[in-house]
Amino acid sequence: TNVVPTTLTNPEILRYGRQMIVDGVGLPGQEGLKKSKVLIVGLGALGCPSSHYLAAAGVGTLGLVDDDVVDASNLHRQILHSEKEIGVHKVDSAISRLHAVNQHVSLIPHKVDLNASNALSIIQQYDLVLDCTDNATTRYLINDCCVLLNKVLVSGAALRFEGQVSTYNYKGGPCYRCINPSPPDPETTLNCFEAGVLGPVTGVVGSLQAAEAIKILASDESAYAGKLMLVCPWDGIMKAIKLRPRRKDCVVCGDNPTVTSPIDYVKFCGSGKNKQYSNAS
Amino acid sequence: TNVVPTTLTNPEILRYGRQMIVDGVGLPGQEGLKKSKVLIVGLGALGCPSSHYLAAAGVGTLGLVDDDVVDASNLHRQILHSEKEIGVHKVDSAISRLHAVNQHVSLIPHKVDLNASNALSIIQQYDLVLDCTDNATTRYLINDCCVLLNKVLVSGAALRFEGQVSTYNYKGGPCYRCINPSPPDPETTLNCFEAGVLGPVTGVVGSLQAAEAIKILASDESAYAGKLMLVCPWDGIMKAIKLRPRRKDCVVCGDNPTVTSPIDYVKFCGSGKNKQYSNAS
Amino acid sequence: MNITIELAGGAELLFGNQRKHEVTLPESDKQWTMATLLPWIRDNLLQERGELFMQGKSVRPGILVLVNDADWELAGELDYVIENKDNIMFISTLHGG
Amino acid sequence: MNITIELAGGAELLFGNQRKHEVTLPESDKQWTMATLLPWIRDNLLQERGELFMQGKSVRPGILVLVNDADWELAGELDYVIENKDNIMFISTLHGG
Ligand SMILES: [Zn+2]
Ligand SMILES: [Zn+2]
Repeated sequence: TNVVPTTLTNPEILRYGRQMIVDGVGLPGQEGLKKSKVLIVGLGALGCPSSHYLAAAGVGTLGLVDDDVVDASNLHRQILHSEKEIGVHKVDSAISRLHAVNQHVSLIPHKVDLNASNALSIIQQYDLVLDCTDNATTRYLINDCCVLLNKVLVSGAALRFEGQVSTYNYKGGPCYRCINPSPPDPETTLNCFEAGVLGPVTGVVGSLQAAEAIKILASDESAYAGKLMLVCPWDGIMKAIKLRPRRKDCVVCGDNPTVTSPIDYVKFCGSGKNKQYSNAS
Repeated sequence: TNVVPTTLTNPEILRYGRQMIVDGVGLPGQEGLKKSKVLIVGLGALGCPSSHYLAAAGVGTLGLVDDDVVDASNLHRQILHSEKEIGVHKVDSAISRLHAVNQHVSLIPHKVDLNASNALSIIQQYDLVLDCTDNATTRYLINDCCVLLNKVLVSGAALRFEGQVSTYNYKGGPCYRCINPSPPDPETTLNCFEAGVLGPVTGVVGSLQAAEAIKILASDESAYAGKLMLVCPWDGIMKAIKLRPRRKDCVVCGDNPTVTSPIDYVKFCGSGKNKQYSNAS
Repeated sequence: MNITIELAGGAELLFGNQRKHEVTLPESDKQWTMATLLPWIRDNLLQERGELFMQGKSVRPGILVLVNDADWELAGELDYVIENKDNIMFISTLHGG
Repeated sequence: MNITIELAGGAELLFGNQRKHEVTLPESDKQWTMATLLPWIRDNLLQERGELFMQGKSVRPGILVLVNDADWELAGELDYVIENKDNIMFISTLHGG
């Protein structure tokens, strides 16, 4: 029986017990998760493990953004989807699996391609955003909207056999543009379609994103803000890199921002989400 | 159409395409995965993500060892199992989910508690073993059997908000006993039942184990042999630690081994798998 | 001499749940080695019973010692001579999963 | 002076797919700085077109430079004076997911 008034039911306490006894979570932390709303942008290789662990952990509301259907070539890494979801919309597949994992979580579909005209209105409904996308254009869009709306952004990326994770716009910390002020020339960018990616590497990255989201929502502290977590499981290399602070001259989060609403990101990056980038060499 | 003779069908090549184009995998690597047999000992927090990514990657045969049923308190981390598997045997639940993810994989149930009388006969059927267990007694058992049978062991562990991964007995490298010659006094050992664990931390560890297994089976090289991979997502710390080489005086893998068959591990560790260890302080 | 002591895997629970300690070792005529550092840590930083950290002259089974992110066995274990700015880490081997 | 050059995130593809290069810099009257090191790397290690690595005096957008596991911005970027045994890392920012 509960002696402290709480919004958690007994079945919930039983379910989350093993994580609630971890220092930094506890009953207040679990309640923090329950009242939080997290937006997962992209239900591919990073969105699948991150949304799974966040649903399993009892985050109250998960928003799920994608506009794609499940393909056989996704299955080696996009672990919410199974064979019978081939051809099914990724949001529908994700909702089905996440609901089966945890009926207590509210799952909000956003079956759209996030773009400059819808991003602000979607993101503003949430407390925290996970960037689980696969192209630079969308990453700049998400970053700018998070800065404009004062939302914390936990960003992951993976390619071939390595991954990178950081938390942007956290309590005065740097944003994505502070670290990457100029987008790379699309001529020099590899992407998953060309370069491939190992499933478990995306599992590491998505899980790291989920761990950070839980920490922020449960304990009001960040582990990765101001750091770049680098994992290269194939080479047995792992590092936590110290990053620069927020740039005072950053065009979106600096002292005199010039970006005050979403811009034309396709033009800015020199490419859309077209995955047919040419190789670096 | 295939111009190189291969055991892979066209649907398989389509499915695994995104990982096959990663350097070090390729068609030979994918065929290597297909003919491999991996034993996953423990279908809990580490066994779930690792077996999922290995099945998804097209490992030909997965052996699944556990003797437990799914409990509600498992769901925050044991991601193969969903709510409707509460009360179902973990092996059955895993087989159901893994088969849905990849029908091409042979899934072999071992509904047993691994112990000194069954371990050798089970392990000898496989090429590689993943230690996804939760107690020291079984870890020493698995290690010794792998040394005795000359099997590579990819071992993961997680507790609270951190994890450790290494590969033992790889091409003359150290074994688990080389690093941990004496088991800790059970009076001083925490375990998941007491100390708790965060779901995504186990996702990181299990995914790292799967990545290493794929590397070994696809490219005949190891990333973690002789290293201890440390992840502490909660503190934003990640390190790859260089470990000692194989100890010539190791009692099981050294030049004059005294352990030539499984011993009484309960007696050796001073405890069984009873999860009711007393706390460190 | 200034060194950093790090704890992980639960070993930090023996040291007031603090994972990182910046330490200035007292001046000494003799060099500081791991053999002299361990008892100093036990007597000055440890907040639990001594036998939860040390056994005889070394650390108790279940604790792995690292010097600058490498196994101390590679550095000579107890004979290793401590240098300024060294990072000495004590990690409890995890068994959970 | 001996330094280690590391590549990651795909940047290694510009350097013969080799992720780690142990380098001995030639003797010089002037100090080696990042400003002089970058063109040296371009002229001596790079195996692709120069503009895939550098743009003007710096690295091209999309490459993050680290000095001893920290963002080079913290070390003064191009003005940083290289020291013996430094680890200089070039990481391509990943966008995939
Ligand atoms: Zn900024
Ligand atoms: Zn050994």
